[in-house]
Amino acid sequence: MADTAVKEQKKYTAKDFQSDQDVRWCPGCGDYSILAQTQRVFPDIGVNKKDIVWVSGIGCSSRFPYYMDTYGLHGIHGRAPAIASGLKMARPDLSVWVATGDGDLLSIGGNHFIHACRRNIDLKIVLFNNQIYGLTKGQYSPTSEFGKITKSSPHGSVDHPFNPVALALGAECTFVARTLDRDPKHLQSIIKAAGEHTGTAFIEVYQNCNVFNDGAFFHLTEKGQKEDNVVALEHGKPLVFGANQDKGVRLDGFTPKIVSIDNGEYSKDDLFVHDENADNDVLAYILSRMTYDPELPTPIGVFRKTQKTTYDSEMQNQVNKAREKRSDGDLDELFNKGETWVVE
Amino acid sequence: MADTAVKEQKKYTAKDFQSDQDVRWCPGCGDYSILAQTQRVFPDIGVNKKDIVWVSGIGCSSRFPYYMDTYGLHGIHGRAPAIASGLKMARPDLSVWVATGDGDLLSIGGNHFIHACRRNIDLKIVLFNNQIYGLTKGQYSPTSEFGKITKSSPHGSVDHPFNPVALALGAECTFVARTLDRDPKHLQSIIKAAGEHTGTAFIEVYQNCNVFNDGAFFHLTEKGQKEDNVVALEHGKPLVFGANQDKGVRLDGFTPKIVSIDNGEYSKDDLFVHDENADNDVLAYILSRMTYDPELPTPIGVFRKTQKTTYDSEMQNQVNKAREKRSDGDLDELFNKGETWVVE
Amino acid sequence: MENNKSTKQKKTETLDEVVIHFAGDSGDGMQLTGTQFTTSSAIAGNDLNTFPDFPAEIRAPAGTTYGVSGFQIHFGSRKIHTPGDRSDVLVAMNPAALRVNLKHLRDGGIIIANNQGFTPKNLKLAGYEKNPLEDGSLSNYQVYRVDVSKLTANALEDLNLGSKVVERCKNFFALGLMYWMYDRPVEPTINWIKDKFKSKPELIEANTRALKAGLHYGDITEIFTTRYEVKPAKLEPGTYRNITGNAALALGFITAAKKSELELYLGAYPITPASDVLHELSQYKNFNVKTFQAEDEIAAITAAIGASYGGSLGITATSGPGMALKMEAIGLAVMMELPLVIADIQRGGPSTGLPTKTEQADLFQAIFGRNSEAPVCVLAAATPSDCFNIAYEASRIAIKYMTPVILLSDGYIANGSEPWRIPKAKDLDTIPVKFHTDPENFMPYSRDEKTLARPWAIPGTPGLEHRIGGLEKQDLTGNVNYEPENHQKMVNYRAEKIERIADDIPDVEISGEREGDLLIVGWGSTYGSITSAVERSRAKGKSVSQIHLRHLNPFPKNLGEILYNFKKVLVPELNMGQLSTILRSKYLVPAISYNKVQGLPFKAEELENKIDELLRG
Amino acid sequence: MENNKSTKQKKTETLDEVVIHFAGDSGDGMQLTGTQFTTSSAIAGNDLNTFPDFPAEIRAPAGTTYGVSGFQIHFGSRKIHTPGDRSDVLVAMNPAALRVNLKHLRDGGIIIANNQGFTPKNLKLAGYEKNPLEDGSLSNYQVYRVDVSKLTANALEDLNLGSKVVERCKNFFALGLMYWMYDRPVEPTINWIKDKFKSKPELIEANTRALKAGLHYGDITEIFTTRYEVKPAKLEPGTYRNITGNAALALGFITAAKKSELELYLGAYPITPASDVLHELSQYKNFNVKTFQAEDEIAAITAAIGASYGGSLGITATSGPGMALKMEAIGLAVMMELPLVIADIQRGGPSTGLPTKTEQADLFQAIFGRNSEAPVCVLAAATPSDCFNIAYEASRIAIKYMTPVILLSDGYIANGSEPWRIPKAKDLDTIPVKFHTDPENFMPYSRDEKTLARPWAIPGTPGLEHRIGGLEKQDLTGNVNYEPENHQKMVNYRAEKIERIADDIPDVEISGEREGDLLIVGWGSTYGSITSAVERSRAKGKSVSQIHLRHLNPFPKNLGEILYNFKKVLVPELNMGQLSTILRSKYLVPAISYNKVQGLPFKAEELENKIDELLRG
Ligand SMILES: Cc1ncc(C[n+]2csc(CCOP(=O)(O)OP(=O)(O)O)c2C)c(N)n1
Ligand SMILES: Cc1ncc(C[n+]2csc(CCOP(=O)(O)OP(=O)(O)O)c2C)c(N)n1
Ligand code: SF4
Ligand code: SF4
Ligand SMILES: [Mg+2]
Ligand SMILES: [Mg+2]
Repeated sequence: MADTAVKEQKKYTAKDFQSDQDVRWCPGCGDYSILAQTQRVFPDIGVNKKDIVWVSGIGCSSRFPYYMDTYGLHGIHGRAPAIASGLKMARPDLSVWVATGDGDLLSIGGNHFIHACRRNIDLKIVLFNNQIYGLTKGQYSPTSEFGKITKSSPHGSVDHPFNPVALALGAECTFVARTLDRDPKHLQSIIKAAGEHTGTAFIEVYQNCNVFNDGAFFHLTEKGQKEDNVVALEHGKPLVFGANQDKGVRLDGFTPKIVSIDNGEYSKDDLFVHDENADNDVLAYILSRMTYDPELPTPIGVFRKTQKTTYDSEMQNQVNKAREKRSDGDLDELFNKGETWVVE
Repeated sequence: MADTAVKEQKKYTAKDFQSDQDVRWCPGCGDYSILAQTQRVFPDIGVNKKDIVWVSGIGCSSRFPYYMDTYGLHGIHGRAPAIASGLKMARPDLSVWVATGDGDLLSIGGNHFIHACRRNIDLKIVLFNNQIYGLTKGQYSPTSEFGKITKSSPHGSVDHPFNPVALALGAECTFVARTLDRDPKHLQSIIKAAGEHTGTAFIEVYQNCNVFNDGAFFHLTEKGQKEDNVVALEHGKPLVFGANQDKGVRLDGFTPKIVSIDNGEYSKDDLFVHDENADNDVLAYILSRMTYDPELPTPIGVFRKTQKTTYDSEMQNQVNKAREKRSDGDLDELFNKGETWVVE
Repeated sequence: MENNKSTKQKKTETLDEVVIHFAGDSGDGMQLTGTQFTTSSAIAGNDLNTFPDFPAEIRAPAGTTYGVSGFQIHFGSRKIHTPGDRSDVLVAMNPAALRVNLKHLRDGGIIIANNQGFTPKNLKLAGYEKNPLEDGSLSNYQVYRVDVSKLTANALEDLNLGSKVVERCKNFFALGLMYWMYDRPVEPTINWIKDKFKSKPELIEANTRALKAGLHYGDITEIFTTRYEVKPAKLEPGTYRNITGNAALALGFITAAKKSELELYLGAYPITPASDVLHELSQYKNFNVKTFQAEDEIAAITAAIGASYGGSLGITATSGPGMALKMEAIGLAVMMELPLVIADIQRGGPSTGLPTKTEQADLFQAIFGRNSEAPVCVLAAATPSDCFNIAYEASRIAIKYMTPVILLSDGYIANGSEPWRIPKAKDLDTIPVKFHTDPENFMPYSRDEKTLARPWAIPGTPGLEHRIGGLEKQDLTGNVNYEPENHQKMVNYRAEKIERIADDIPDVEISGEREGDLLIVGWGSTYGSITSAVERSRAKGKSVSQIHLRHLNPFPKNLGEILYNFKKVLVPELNMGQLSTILRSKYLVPAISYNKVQGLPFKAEELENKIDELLRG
Repeated sequence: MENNKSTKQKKTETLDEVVIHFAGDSGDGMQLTGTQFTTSSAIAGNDLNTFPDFPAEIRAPAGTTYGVSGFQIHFGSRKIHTPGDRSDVLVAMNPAALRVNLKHLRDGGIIIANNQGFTPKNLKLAGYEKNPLEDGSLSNYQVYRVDVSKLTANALEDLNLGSKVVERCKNFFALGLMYWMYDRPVEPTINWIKDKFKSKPELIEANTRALKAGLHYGDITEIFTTRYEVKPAKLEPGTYRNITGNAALALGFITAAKKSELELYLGAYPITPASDVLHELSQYKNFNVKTFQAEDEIAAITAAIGASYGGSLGITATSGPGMALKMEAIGLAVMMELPLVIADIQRGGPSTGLPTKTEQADLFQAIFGRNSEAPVCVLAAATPSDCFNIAYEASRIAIKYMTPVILLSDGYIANGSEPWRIPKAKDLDTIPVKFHTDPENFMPYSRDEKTLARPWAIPGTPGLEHRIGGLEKQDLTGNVNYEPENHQKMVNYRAEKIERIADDIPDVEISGEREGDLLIVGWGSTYGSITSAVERSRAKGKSVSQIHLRHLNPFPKNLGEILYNFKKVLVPELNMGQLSTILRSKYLVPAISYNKVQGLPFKAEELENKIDELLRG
């Protein structure tokens, strides 16, 4: 990302990232916060505006690029990771971000998503997970809970949901994180962390759709509830949570269990200590499985962060090497390859 | 599967499952063994021929249905899981099997695959993983190793491969197994186990493509090599392997390590004990991550097996309930729903 | 019965037809108001036609022009074919509603404006510098400024409801006022309110009071001096209900399934304006209907193919971009010769285009949009209620000919509604289905002599185990076959099978003389506009006839003959000339295209002008 | 130089043209044999045309009919347009090869049969009850039974090679014999062997010996009494190489990229017969070419769109089923107005169809196969070497007009080959590209007055940050816009932009008189067959002219005028009449279709007969 570093002295402000377009989400939509936090933190990612591209698919969330005063491409439903991949391969110098929804990325776009992860192409994928199809007015999505009643499932959906973090891990993603629309600081820090990662960075943002799925995450975002339901992952730190930081997560075999750390039985030292860049992703996977468990707090933060060659840079390397090693593209030589003969 | 049980007294033999079509794979192809073992073990799965359907996509492997004397549908590239899903939803009484390749299932068909897993629809998916595109004559596939030189990657592929077992687990698959084309007994047992599972059953079969990727799995299948490179998973048993059954796998934290069990330092009791139906899939996930590790033996067998409501049966239940509860489809009532008026 | 008769003496004028446009913020309940007015008008015996005008945004900020939600109803004592070119009355709850819809109000038309909606903030949001109700800019219209919000609040004063709740009742006030003005029965709406708010008696009271307040306001106040009467239309006797195209489509499919004794299986992925087909059908599980919300359009259609293979009536519903994704799979169904109905509810394009607007530009895609020679039957619905017939017809053909059938509808008729004369189930034909069961000499690709259909042999049938797929099949056996002659034979069969459907569909009916100066050829949702325009032109004595195609591939057999009997042929389409291209090619007639690609239906007026021009020139 | 002159006196006959078909098992090296014969004939100065005939199976069991691999070469002293309708010589290494190819051998043609291949087992596999070499069934032909395997073994006896290795040299024996018979230079092949087996001297020796043994066998043995001479053709002077269509396509794209100074980006998913475009291009990374093997066709094209957006020349290559999957994305490129070339190497369909066979039935799909009004430019290559030109032309138009261009080729010319006169790089035009950089009044959807192209403003350019996408755009600003008039305007612009390309392409050239009884209109790979048939008919004195379209949308401007000058217009196509449909519609001419959908090219003979029939009737 060195070549895209801001060269001018001028430091951006959030305002520099606001485009001239009217923001047209429903009043109260969680997307506003994601936009605001992104605009706030983007001056810190150290990339020149001209070198940033936001690519999206279709959905409420996919309108995001219109509102960022960077380059933007509002694609077709589900294909943002593929469009962004092509762009990044062609232009490894750019900082390429994907804004997408749970329908866009995980329903129609699921394949492009897992392949982007597998290839470790240097994209930042921000999933606005509202567990619903917003733009098409309220059908259940692949992250909606089993039994959900919506327009398309009047008797309750019989679909089991994906666990996006587990899916990303299973697909070899090198940076996997989760955050909340209503936790601005945390959201900012995660966006920044993704920006700093080289390789596919996946951020799941729990986002409130106040029109079609209001309150889906209130237990994780509202005062009085969130304290007991969320555990923030911090690298090298034990998993502590609770209003008074009095609870922790401990491993029983491979099964996380909640323990009290204020009644003397357990202390912080007994807890599961988070390690973002463990040798393998098993630890992250165990954390991912806490997600839908009603007994356990939901982890937010960076689940995993690891280094691996990226697709775009390896591809560029091959081109560079070929150009060094072999004649740099002489057409006549190319045309005359192989058996030729002369007619006089 | 009760309604599809063989009703006649007659017990099938392998021959009953051989269709009248010439088998047209290359001489020496691993697909022959998969076919033979399937035909051998199908008499034991207890389903009437008329109630079995093999669905496939496109690829060498996808020719499989032609050779089974059951119902068969040779679909289009990548869509077998979706076709099979529709069939199974419409006809929960049938036993629906999918024959597919690593390109078919994991490249173009990746999305349908992970969604089938997530929904836990009662399909048996048999992946013929030869780590290559056979039918299109030898391009690398999403399971080919990094750096592989093929027609489409003359300078070596820069794609990191999927780990199909990890991917299936991350996508919530309820039955995940791996076996080898050249281990007929094991292959048969795994097919049988899949047939007995209710829900999405995924079998990865390592298959030799002797034309375009010969020997890809010889270290796992050939005498003198396989003993040290394969560990067979057996429910409730410790992970022991080696020519003399003198080695085992032990967990160091979450990291599997090889230990000797004949030099007195460790015994079988110290080893990782396999549990197919553990509470969660973390154990299976740890095993899946042994796959590409050159230091560790590759596990074969059933990684995971768990029960969850299936999509097709829940869907049928909703229909049944609606028919019990509400008038069973009276058209006149339907037409006259809501506000009506009479013109005389 | 609640008496809606004036106590004071006011003038009553009789009108043949009226167009009212209700418009306000998304949250103002205009769709509900329009629907209630529709029901009431239907019960009053009028013929009618309606169209909702949703904003593209889910819920835009209040007061913005792009957040305006509207509902237009056209009712009359004669046959009504469209929601109306221009409105006679515009009910505008705020300035944005006025701004957006004024251009469609006829000169001299009535504006009912909610005074309280015209706040400085709202005026600014709508882009008005001055209040148009005050600056004289509306002098061409009859403007009525009504304190809708305030009067509603007054009426509910003693109920002690929150101000938000009170505000939400104001649409019933406006509705009441319109009921007074057009002398509509109020009882249906009162009953509706009672049913809707069963569990909330305070809302029953509030809404009923608001409705009556509006009604009495018209009666009492001095500002309205005229009431209008629109006599009942002469309609075919029967029981009617109002129905949208998408709802009619759903009922048509259920009926076809029931009449063929098949299970109905819908594979669908949500997309505007097709999602309602999924929503509707998912409610009717008691009809042995299974609906699958797939991961994408490809899964939706391939799952439907799987279901058809299993012996269900497999269908799928989508719109343009989703349709494009289904083309490869349609080819598979063509090759496997299985019944399948693909409903394409067209919308504005290309690409994502104008998702909430209408267009009829997928005809080429439907007929030609697949790799290689993959002919399918293509049908199109003409009106909202015709969607019922066309769904049934598409299913019938799909089953009888073992073929995919593409059914074209569009956003205009999908969301629009009109009265539907409810059929009696027993009067509808059954669709005979015979699964093949005889293992003796079973040939998966043998053919019915007449239809060329192959047998439908479903899994579970003893002795018929066989394999089919997307590779070219050998005649009779269905085995994979690459031989040149066989391929030609099968290509011919597949083409011929579709051609033969022409023997099984009615001749197209001509409205007007059988020969003359001008023939108008239409298809799809333009039926209403064309019919109105032709009626008006004929009333003026012009030699204009009309045919409307519901079968687009193959065409009715008498089409060519009709075309040759006219001096000129005009093909009006909401595209750049797609049917016209096909007609010109097939019949070598110099058909003239008249095109409009604006996301909007034709106005009858536009067509009338075009007709005049052609008959002049 | 190795002297290939006969020592004995044998008769020499001079021929204008010859067709040889080499056929054997997949493992028999027939492709190699054919390629070598091709090179040698080219060096001998003949014009030529070749076609490989791969089995559909990857590697079928030895001896089966479906495992037969063939290679046909047509060479002559005059202009050669096709690989030949019928062969003059059939080299059959086993009975299956004979069985499959006999029907294409002309009456009286020569059969060279490898005696050792005609084992009882092989005869049975090929479905012969008796040995056809012995039962008199081949009496219509000149049959030469040669102990190819045995004689090869004899020649290599003292080399101590394994029998498998020896067996694998037998194709060189057959090649040598053919070299003798048609007096071809052997040196090129000897050099090739030397180079190929550089590291295996024993194989150099073995293959060279086998080759010479074949050569000498012809000379010495009594059974061959005649040699044939095919004089050099009059070809345009220059340096030539033999090239397949797919290789030419790859070179054309590289050239366009180089001449426009753009990076070439191919997004592709393997599919027969398009995969070779990917294989070829992936070798040329030193030309700043990036190739991406995507997860599917949709990812392939959308990645190419992303690359074009980033300032590369984005292209994709596929065949029918993959093409169907790309349609939605092409619509996006139409809306975003970015350069993009989509190469469709057509194959037999519908659905998976006949993947290894040829067809030209994707024209409809290319022109019409998208949702809504999404016009693109469509071009088609006429011959293998024309693929070079058409790739360059497609790129030029895509860049200049900021539009997707669909390029149609097919399995026949993709795998077929012909001599290509190698251009000099410096003689080729550059393709000017100017990325927009000026932030002053930047409007992403402003337009070039002449081409209507919008500016190409790529990320990384300071001050041009802007957003584009698939929703309808406002004129000039490119902002999302749903207004009716704007939509119509943009629809018109997109249509007009494609129409204007007609100003920028050459008139179609007519071969023959400018008016007359019959005009043949062709497109794509049928060029060779049509040309041969027309030449023959004209030689017979018939009034037949020919035009061949490489630009299919828009058409060359002079097309209509030409069509009207002929009494009859015949459109031969390897589909059910697709171009014919479009011509009839656009020009209202009663074009007559002549169709063949058998996975095979036309025979010149078939067309000649059709011409006769039309001129008779
Ligand atoms: C090919 C295609 N299929 C379907 C659609 C309709 N569609 C638009 S957005 C969407 C899903 C939106 O859900 P999500 O991605 O969760 O985004 P949200 O609106 O919730 O932010 C769908 C189904 C489309 N535009 N294109
Ligand atoms: C839509 C589409 N794209 C591409 C192809 C070409 N194609 C056929 S099979 C195949 C991949 C085969 O690989 P795999 O699934 O691993 O099967 P294998 O042949 O190795 O058994 C491809 C790319 C096709 N038939 N259809
Ligand atoms: S529908 Fe939901 S997700 Fe979409 S803008 Fe409205 S609140 Fe946000
Ligand atoms: S190409 Fe490979 S996978 Fe295909 S049939 Fe041959 S050996 Fe088997
Ligand atoms: Mg969502
Ligand atoms: Mg494979």
